[in-house]
Amino acid sequence: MLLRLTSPMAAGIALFALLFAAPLLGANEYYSYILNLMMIHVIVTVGLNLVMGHAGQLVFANAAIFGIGAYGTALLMKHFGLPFWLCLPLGAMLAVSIGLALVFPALRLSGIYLALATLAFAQCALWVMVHWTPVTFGAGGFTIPAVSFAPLPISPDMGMYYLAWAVCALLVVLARNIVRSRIGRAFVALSDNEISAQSLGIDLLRYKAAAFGLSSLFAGIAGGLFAGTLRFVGPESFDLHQMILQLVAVVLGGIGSLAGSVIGGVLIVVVLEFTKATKMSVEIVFGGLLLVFVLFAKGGLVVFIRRFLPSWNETLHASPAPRSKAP
Amino acid sequence: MLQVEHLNVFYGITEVLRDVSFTVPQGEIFALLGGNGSGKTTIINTLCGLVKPRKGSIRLLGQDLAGRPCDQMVRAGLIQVPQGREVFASMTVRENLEIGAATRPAGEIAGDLQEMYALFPRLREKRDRLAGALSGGEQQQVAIARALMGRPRLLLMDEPSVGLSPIVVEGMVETIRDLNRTRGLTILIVEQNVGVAAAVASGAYVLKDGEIAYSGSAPDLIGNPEVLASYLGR
Amino acid sequence: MKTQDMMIFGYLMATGLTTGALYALVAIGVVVVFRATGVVNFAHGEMFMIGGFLAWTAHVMFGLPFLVAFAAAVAGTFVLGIITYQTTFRPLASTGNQNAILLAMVGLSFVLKGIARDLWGGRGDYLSFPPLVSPTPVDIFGFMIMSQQLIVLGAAIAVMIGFWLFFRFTRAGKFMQATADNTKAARLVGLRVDRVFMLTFAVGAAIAGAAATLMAPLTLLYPDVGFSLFVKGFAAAALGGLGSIPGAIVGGFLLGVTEQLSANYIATGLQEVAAFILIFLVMIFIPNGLFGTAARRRV
Amino acid sequence: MKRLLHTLLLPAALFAWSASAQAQDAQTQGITDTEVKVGAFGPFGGPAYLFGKIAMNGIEVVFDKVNAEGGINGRKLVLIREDDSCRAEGAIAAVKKLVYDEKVFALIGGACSNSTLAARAEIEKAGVPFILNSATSDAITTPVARNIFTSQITASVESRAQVDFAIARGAKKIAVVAMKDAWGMSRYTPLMKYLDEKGIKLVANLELSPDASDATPQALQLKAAGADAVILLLYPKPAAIMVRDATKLAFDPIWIGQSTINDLKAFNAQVGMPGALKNFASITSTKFDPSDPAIAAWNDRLKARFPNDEISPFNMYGLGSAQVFVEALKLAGRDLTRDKFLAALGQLKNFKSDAYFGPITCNAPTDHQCNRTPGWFAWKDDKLVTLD
Repeated sequence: MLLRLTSPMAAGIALFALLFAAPLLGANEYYSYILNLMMIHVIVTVGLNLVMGHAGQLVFANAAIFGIGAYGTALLMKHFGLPFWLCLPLGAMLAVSIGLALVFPALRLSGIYLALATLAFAQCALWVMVHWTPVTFGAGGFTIPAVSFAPLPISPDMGMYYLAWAVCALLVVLARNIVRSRIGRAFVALSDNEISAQSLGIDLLRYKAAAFGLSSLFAGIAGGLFAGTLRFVGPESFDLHQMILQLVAVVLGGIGSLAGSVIGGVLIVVVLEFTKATKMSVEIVFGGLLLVFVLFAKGGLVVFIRRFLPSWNETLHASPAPRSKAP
Repeated sequence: MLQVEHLNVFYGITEVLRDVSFTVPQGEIFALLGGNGSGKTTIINTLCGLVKPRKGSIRLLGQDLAGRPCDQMVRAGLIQVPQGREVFASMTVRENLEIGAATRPAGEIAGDLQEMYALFPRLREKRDRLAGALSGGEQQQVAIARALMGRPRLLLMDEPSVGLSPIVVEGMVETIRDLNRTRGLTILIVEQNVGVAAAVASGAYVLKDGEIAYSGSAPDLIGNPEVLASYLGR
Repeated sequence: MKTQDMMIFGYLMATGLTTGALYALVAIGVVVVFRATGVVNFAHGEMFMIGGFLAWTAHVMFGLPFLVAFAAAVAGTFVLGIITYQTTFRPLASTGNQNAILLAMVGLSFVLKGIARDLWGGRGDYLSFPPLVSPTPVDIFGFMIMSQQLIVLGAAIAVMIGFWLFFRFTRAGKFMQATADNTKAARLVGLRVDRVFMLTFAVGAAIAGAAATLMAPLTLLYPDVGFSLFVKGFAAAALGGLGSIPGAIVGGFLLGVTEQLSANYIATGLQEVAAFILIFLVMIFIPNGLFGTAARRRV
Repeated sequence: MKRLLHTLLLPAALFAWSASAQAQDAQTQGITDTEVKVGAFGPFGGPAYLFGKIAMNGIEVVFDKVNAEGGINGRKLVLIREDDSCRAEGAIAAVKKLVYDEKVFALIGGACSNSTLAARAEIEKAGVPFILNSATSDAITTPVARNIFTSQITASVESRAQVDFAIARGAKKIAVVAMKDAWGMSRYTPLMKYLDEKGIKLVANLELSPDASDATPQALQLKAAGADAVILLLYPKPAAIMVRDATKLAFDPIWIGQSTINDLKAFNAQVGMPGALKNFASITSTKFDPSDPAIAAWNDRLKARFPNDEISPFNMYGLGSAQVFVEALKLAGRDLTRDKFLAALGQLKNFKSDAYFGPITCNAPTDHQCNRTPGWFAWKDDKLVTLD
């Protein structure tokens, strides 16, 4: 296999090598946990960027889909006592099937309409988590047992860490291949102009379904890992706060950039911890980041990186101007 | 009256007008002719401030207006009757006309309104109807009257005949002539319909690929089969 | 038993209409901005919230008369509307990228919420706003109605009429309407469209400020009040077709009544989610709202 | 492949080694001869900051006073605050940071039920002594974890007290209005269980959203059901709206609140109807309202130390728990270890704090819920009065 060792890829390999080594190099449990959350957010952000950046569909339901992945995984463990390795893919499948249902509004709506319709959907999903008590244990949430990695002689925490590491690396590679494939190019055509995309023979239903399905798959898997890492699932983890975290991650790194998604996913966790440590208002910091990046640094941090690293040769697929079509 | 010199306009990196110069004398009707994509509409839109030129000057009565925003162009007296009429469909005829005088003090409007009704009796009849519910010809009258409410020194008309039936076009040609004759209004008309241009204009320019390819008196130009064939695609 | 059922239904309708009037006011603000600019001001709820806190500061903290507080809230939110326009719409409008505008608005709404929390949040969990009138309920045809609710209903209608008059009879109102109707034509007649947009944002926000001052005694004030009211207002606006002010008013009343009826006859838990279900269903199945595009006619 | 397996196993091996090393230090982590590091976690902002930041202010003034008096056994108390934003992932991060990065000796805090419950497994695993001071969910302290105690009245104690109160007042038709969020459910579930035990059938069982600005449907249903006592599992704001809209309908049952409705003066203003609170009673875990002269000294310290934060009953949550902590620390003696501290805490008997209504008694190892005495407050003639 021929690998062109380009700069984003070299950086990616270095990052994942570092993440692999961090616990070995003596990162304490707090830092391991933070790194673990980072990897989970990288997965979510990469997925969200596929639908939001590449395919230009503004979806505000991703936090809820993330939650559905977490609930799906954890509830299967709780109700049926199934092992985690089985529940994780099943939970992700649940997230995908619900995420795919959002394709139907997305076929008729775009821009602000799609954003608000999916936001309403997300709030309904939260309501179900809170109110369907016999199944979801309601607003109080529930705990699940630590995930055992026997027969591997590894603690549950470290097991989750390296599982997240492996899944994250795998999904980033998968996303890279998708972006470069025909599907990826179709996404971009979609985001540029749906009507001309159709005239080019791009099947809207199929590619919108692909975009929503993929982002839901990423969010669902991340949700399952989140549940396994926290060993607690409650509805408030998937609310508006989670939504803005994910939006900021995408915009901070760079809309339509895979490398940007990785950077964004890592950075929001850092920024969140920093914000709390310095007693700043999380709302002002994250709202402000979103505002400032949308206004002044539309391409996100990757644009700066490209400016200073000429060898940074990732093609960006930021949709130039997805206009909202009337409903 | 209007002197345009060395006008260059770009859309992004594409040059759509290259070193365009022309004049429109006071009290005349001039026509800008050209095929699709020749740059006619760009000229009109530059004249009324929707598009900013990269280079060149636009002098109206000696004052250079190039690059000014729309509202200043309107105040200076360059007012457009847009292609496709663009009336305020959800507002009444009367409101359309009132908004035409947006750049002028509210107190001055009433007299002008009566004048417009005199000029276009149909509009008086339908003054409380929604402009969107009128026929194409009536909407064209609304659009012209709305522009006149701004007291133009030079009226710009972008393809006024598009989408209208031949009979309505005839009436409109009459109106244009009338405006010129009785009010001494200077008009620059952009047309693909050579017949309309021939009927109203005294002078004409032919645009091709963003450049003035031919200029002369309108009857000359339109009587010249070579010009028609090579520049207007007939 | 029959009469008691009637009684309950009557109460539900009465309360539904008063809360509906509030939703309608919020919805009008959303619609005014949407009609002109084609975007939904995601930070509209925060205009409401900050308007309420401004009124509280003037009225409760500084003891100024209610009307002064009302004016302060309206003026403050008017300025806030201008800030919203300058920070979100104006820099991004030329790109035509609605997604970017919406994201900027989401960012702004969080910033405003955070600022409000810093300024007013540290005084207990909710601030109470004294009612304007005697808190004793009044008896109307055998229904006990809170005087404050009547005031809200009356004032909401007054504000609606005020805005109708504004759009119908003032030049500024007509300019806003014309710009909403056809932006290109508005530009061609010499309107400074950017100014009109700014005014539109400001007026939309000012309506929220007025609504907040009227409602504060009923909703109480806390930094998160904005989002839930934005959602209600947006649901009402969507129901009415997003572009229609009469639609928004009818939508507001419908939502208010629907919430009450579904809470009473189906399950009390539905009260908080009814608006979301409504938005989702309306957006998918009747995106033009109950009145279709025909209702896009005038205010 | 073999190498890959080795690489995978290496961290595990290292981890196991480091864990055993930690276990040895753990007993004395955070202690030097001159200081004891204590971690507190809870929200600094957001709607629940009262249970977090404001309670922490209470802890801080107790520590300041102890330090000014020379500390405990020569050790000064150092409080390290962490923001958990009232979120599960935040609480786990905060606890891990305090335990493994700041290396504190013990924890005080836990504001929100859900986030604290999420962090329970982590706290239990770390073995760090933890005194819970705000969150009321029983699941945090039952089943008993060796190192987790609460000095706050738990939800089940309050729920039982609410029912008993209704019965004692002769109520025959009891109704419930509840919020179905995390906080509400932590009370709702034990309440239903206790009602079952008592064989009481509710005449109405309703929900009200925390954001509600109207409760007319609920009021109508309560009235139609003829409820004579209504148990409110509501935050002050929805509770105020509930009481207001019922009063509007001239419906005034016995209202039975719980410990979140502890500022009855503010609550009376929120209800805004004269006389609406004449049949209202609410539980308190603390002894005083902020204006009580009996705690003037503490209030002065709070005001001096935190001039920007208002004095609140929630300060008392921190104050009481800090006094419990200090008492146990004294009893644990000079050669302080976590085990000694936990043993001392587990045997606290009838400790009277300046904040809590009742005495603190921990019955380790079977029962770590150390506060079982709810007080009852009511609002009479514009004054807070204590009921018996």
